[in-house]
Amino acid sequence: MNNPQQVVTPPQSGTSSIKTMREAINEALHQEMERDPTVIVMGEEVSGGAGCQGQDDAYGGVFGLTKGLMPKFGRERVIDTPISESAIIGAAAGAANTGLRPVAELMFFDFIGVCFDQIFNQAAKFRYMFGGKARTPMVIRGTVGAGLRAGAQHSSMLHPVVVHTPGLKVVIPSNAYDAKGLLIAAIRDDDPVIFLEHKLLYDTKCEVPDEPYVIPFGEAAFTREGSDATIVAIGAMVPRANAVADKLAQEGIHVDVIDPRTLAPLDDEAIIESVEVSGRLVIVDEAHERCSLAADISSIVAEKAFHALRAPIRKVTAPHTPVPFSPVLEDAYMPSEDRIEQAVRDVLGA
Amino acid sequence: MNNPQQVVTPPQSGTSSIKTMREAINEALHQEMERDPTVIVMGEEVSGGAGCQGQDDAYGGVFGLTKGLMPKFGRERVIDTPISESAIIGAAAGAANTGLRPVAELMFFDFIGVCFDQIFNQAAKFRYMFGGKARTPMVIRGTVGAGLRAGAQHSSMLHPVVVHTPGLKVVIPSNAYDAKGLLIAAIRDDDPVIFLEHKLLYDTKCEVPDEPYVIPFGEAAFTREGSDATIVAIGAMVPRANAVADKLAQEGIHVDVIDPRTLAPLDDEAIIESVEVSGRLVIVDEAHERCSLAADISSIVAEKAFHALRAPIRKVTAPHTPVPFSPVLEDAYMPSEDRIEQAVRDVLGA
Amino acid sequence: MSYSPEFLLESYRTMKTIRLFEERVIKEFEAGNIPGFVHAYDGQEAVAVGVCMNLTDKDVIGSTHRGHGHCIAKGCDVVGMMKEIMGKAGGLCKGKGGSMHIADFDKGMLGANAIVGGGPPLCNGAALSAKTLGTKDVAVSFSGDGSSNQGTVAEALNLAVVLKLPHVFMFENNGYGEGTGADYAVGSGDVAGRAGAYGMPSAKMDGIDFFAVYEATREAVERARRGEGPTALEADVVRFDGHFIGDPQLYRAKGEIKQLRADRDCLKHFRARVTGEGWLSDAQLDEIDESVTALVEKAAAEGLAAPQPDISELYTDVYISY
Amino acid sequence: MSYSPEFLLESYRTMKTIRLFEERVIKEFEAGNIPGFVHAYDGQEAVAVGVCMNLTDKDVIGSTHRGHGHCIAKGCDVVGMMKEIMGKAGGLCKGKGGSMHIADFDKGMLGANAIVGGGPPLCNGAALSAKTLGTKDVAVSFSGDGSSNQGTVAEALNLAVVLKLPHVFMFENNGYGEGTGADYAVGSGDVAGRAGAYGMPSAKMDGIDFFAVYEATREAVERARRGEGPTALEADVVRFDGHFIGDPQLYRAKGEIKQLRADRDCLKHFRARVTGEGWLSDAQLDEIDESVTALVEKAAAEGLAAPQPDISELYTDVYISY
Ligand SMILES: Cc1ncc(C[n+]2csc(CCOP(=O)(O)OP(=O)(O)O)c2C)c(N)n1
Ligand SMILES: Cc1ncc(C[n+]2csc(CCOP(=O)(O)OP(=O)(O)O)c2C)c(N)n1
Ligand SMILES: [Mg+2]
Ligand SMILES: [Mg+2]
Repeated sequence: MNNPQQVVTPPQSGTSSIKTMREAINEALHQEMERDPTVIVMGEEVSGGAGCQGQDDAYGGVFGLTKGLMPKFGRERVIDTPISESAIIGAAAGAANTGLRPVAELMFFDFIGVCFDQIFNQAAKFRYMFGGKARTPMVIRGTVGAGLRAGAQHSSMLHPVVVHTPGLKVVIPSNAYDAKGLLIAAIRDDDPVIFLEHKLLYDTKCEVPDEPYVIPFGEAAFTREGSDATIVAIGAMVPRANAVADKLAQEGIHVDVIDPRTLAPLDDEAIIESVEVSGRLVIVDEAHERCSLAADISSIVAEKAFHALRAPIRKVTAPHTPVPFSPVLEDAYMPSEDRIEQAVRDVLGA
Repeated sequence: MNNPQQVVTPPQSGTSSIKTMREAINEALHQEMERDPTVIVMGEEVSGGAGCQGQDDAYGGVFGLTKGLMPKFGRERVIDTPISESAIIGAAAGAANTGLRPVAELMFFDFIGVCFDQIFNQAAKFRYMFGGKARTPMVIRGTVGAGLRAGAQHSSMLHPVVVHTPGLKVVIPSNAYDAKGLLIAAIRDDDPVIFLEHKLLYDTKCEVPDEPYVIPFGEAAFTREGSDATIVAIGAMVPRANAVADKLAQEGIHVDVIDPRTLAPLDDEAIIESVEVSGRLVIVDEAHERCSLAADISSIVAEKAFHALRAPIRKVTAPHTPVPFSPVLEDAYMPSEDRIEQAVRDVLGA
Repeated sequence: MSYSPEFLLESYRTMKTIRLFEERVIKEFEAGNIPGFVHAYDGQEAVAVGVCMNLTDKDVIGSTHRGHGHCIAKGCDVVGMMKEIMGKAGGLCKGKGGSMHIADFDKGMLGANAIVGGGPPLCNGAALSAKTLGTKDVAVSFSGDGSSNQGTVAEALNLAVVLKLPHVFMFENNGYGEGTGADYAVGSGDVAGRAGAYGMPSAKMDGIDFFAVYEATREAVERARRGEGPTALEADVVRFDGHFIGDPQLYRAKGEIKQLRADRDCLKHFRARVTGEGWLSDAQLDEIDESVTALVEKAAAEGLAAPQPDISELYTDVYISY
Repeated sequence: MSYSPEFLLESYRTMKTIRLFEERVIKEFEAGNIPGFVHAYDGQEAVAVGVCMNLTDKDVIGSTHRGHGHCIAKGCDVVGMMKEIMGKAGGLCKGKGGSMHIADFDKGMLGANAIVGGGPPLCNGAALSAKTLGTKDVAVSFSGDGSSNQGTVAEALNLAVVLKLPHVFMFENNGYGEGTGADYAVGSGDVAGRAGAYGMPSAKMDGIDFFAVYEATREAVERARRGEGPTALEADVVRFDGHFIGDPQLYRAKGEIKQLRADRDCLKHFRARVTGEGWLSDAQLDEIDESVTALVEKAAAEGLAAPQPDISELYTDVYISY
């Protein structure tokens, strides 16, 4: 967890510094808005203070991700909206069709419930339905995941829902370095991209280049390396998987930890190659287990690396329950290091 | 396909007759509304003719599923609504909390996009969030699937999205007999139930008892039996799987065809037992492949029947594309008997 | 008001094209040559054309499930449309969209939409582009009376006011959402008034009167181009056919359609007006009728003759890159 | 109007309970004893209580993310609430819901709702049950100014009119949705008027005036019980605290809160009115203050002392049967 990027090489030239994921995302937004005047940011409280008598940029996003953008780029490009998510996403999609590159914020990604049509039936399908003529270069950023005691309606992952949907790309960074490079890639991408930020990661830090850089989609990162087993983990589960890997390493057990970084496209080759060597796979996914990404990856590996598998694939997921409020229950809800460790021992023991 | 119910035994007493799935569903609604005055039906055009000068019950649902209910039970219990799906589902959920058993129709299940919040964040979570005190006995019926050249926004399956969601039960009948028994079970169930009706099955027929009967949730049906391989198929894929099974049987290859009937709860035991014997599994799912039910079942079997598997599990799904309009493309989009047959031969050959 | 003959001829030609196109679509549908669900626009031509005669190719419109008329009024090629509706190669959307998903971005036609209420939020986006990029272009969304009850439309109305977007909301009230009366489903009984209550000017007009639609839209479009924000318009129109082709329409009063076709035909109304005023002659209009008949014949013939899409098309166009 | 002393005492007691409960919640939150996101209701007490004094246990309400006041006004047990907000065993929802998900169906409290605009569609359902079962009960949904911009709310307003549902929509306009001004986000600048345009009577009132809220609601509730359909009410209120506890509120004018607390405190207003009219004495009110203080103290103490839920609770209550 100290250095989640140990395997990824940062760009060789230029300055860099320790940044939180929050700072890295904010920097990416600043740099892309600077570079490209068609990039706009919109959502609830992305500045804050609209129609109020106190300070502008009072929030800069409720989690502070868009702080400083409004003072720099003005309300015309940093647009506070009413609480109307269908209107927000629809406007972003329509603007993307007509010359802008909107970055729309869903304060909590759970709010896709009130704008899902504009995402899955509209933005995601334009290019196909319209015979290849539509371009919809938009990014939807939203906070996902449990851990902040935000209750059942503000703590979901929901990536399986968007990964299932053709036409959407889905990104979930696990650290500040990836967050910056992936967000810049997302903004420059010509397709709709869902960019999921795990609440628990905003304050995590690592070395991040100051210049803009792009991390291409569909390239997994190996955050730990070893041939005894393979762990695939996403988002906030990556640091947990890394911690388990580090602990096991002290016993001489060495595992690959693979962070796919983008869930659609998925770098299934990296996973399959690792499993071809290790023969043992644990998938850690904070979503509920049914029709999850864990199930998805499991099914891909079970099909494509069938003969390499030396033990049943183990999924470590959230249970088939809403996210409970009570901290003790919420902690038990999330895949823990203990459960991940146990799963690795299980696949090793089998 | 002549007799998809060959393994399920119909109730022993009472009369029965050949009915289409449309008739069976309609009969279930009639009988449950008759039996229980708290059952109501609501949605767009469930009667039709509201505020018009011609006939009432002009549609009885655009596919005719609710025909005859309004004349019999009146507009108070068969409620035509404005085109406002969030209001429809919300009203159904709130009514379910307070003494009614609403059966709400989403004309096309694709319309969950505009009411998804009321389904996944509200109705599905009440019981848990409220500490076990809420009861939400409601059914959401909707048409799913491709095949009617209805285009990208009216042809989705979307069951993975609801199966993923804790708190929802998900049913998809493959024939008239199951449809009636499962719908009656759904209406009597005390949890929210998503009842998915495949467009291509409405006119398919089989012997259906005239009396009300219940098919319990979580019990798969074996529509064909054989120990050489296992096919799991759902909805409109079941008759296709049956046809493949019949064709292979002529070559002496005998396969189990399992129709889970309810996707949540899922009768994974039936599937595992079958695979324990056959060692070979093909899953046919009309949904897109990523995070699909096919992936879900594959991952369950790969974990729980790992040592029994003698070949990689094969998924036969729709591609990762929206549903195309053009008939030739739409036909290529849907899992075909040819592709199912090939997959079975693949698992047998491995 | 006075109108140039070119303007009047073009308006008539476009309305007539829609009429004949739709009549041919109905015929081809009934002959089994068009798959799926098709919603015909005939009877409402004066709205699509009255609106779009105010627009350039750079202005955009967002349409509905009943979108053929909007497409034609916005300049889409009718041959490409016919092929699209038949699901053929060479269709405007390669046959992948179909009747409910025709778009032509080059013409500013942002798409039909099979989701009721799907379009207005998207048109806000186009209007936002125009505002942000300072182009002075406008967006017009078409919605029905039924669609006006969707929450997405309400949100779009409010956002358009808040951001002062150059967006004209055109509500075509044809009295029905499928088989449900607008009087029943619109609780207020007043689509324009309810939309206006979101904080924008609103107006109602007789939607079979091309000139009434044209003038009301002109004002709204000019206002939008001046940066003064959105307007809501409601056109009182008639649905000559079923909700979809094949709809038995049991919910309509006996004789209703016949009477509407006799009394409330926008094309008849237009012809009477322009010949009555002495602006155009019957002969000029007849000539257009003929050439449009030929055009639609050509569209149908080419549509029928067009090949099916290649199966490989199933997998393309999901992403620009993946 | 004249009011019985019992009525006045109960109203005051409930308002005071909300006030002290919220102040204690803020204190416990700041002390780290309450996890998550909490939105305090203090300052708006006259609305919750003015509304709910018109309701029986069989009438239902639907609430928001800022729901503690509604819960207390509807009769929820404050000890159970405090435990819930602390995530403890014995909480009204076993600690699984938290501040934003408190419900008590036995009291007709259908649930707080962490989704803005989530409640009004659900309250239509409760109203539909009342109408269908002929109970004469009513439903009241609470929404904010910000919430009034959600499409779900618009749909709910329309459906309530169409089905003539016994549903009172109470919009509490506290001037802010998070850090965005209502004047900015509500394009029309008029929440009640916009809601009324859906086809129902609407009224605005000063939401710090308990009596104004009570009377307006009484009329609306009576209308609903008579089967005459929904009403939209807008109460002009003040938010004494941040959007959430811990909000630095940089978007508010300097001194704004201080002034609101001085001039626009509904409890002070109530006390002045009832003592001024000679309806109650200061001593009677002081006595209530004391007993409420004790009650809230007890709630906090029991909340703090309560055990954590058993881990097995994670897996229960997803379904009634599965
Ligand atoms: C979200 C959604 N709900 C329902 C439908 C089904 N549907 C298609 S058109 C229609 C009626 C629309 O009525 P209106 O807006 O008045 O347009 P018109 O058909 O009269 O042109 C309905 C209910 C849909 N396509 N999308
Ligand atoms: C659908 C949805 N969008 C956004 C939010 C985030 N959010 C929570 S409360 C709130 C402001 C609500 O404002 P208002 O309705 O005026 O209520 P108030 O907070 O003033 O009581 C917002 C934006 C949410 N919970 N749900
Ligand atoms: Mg209509
Ligand atoms: Mg507010």
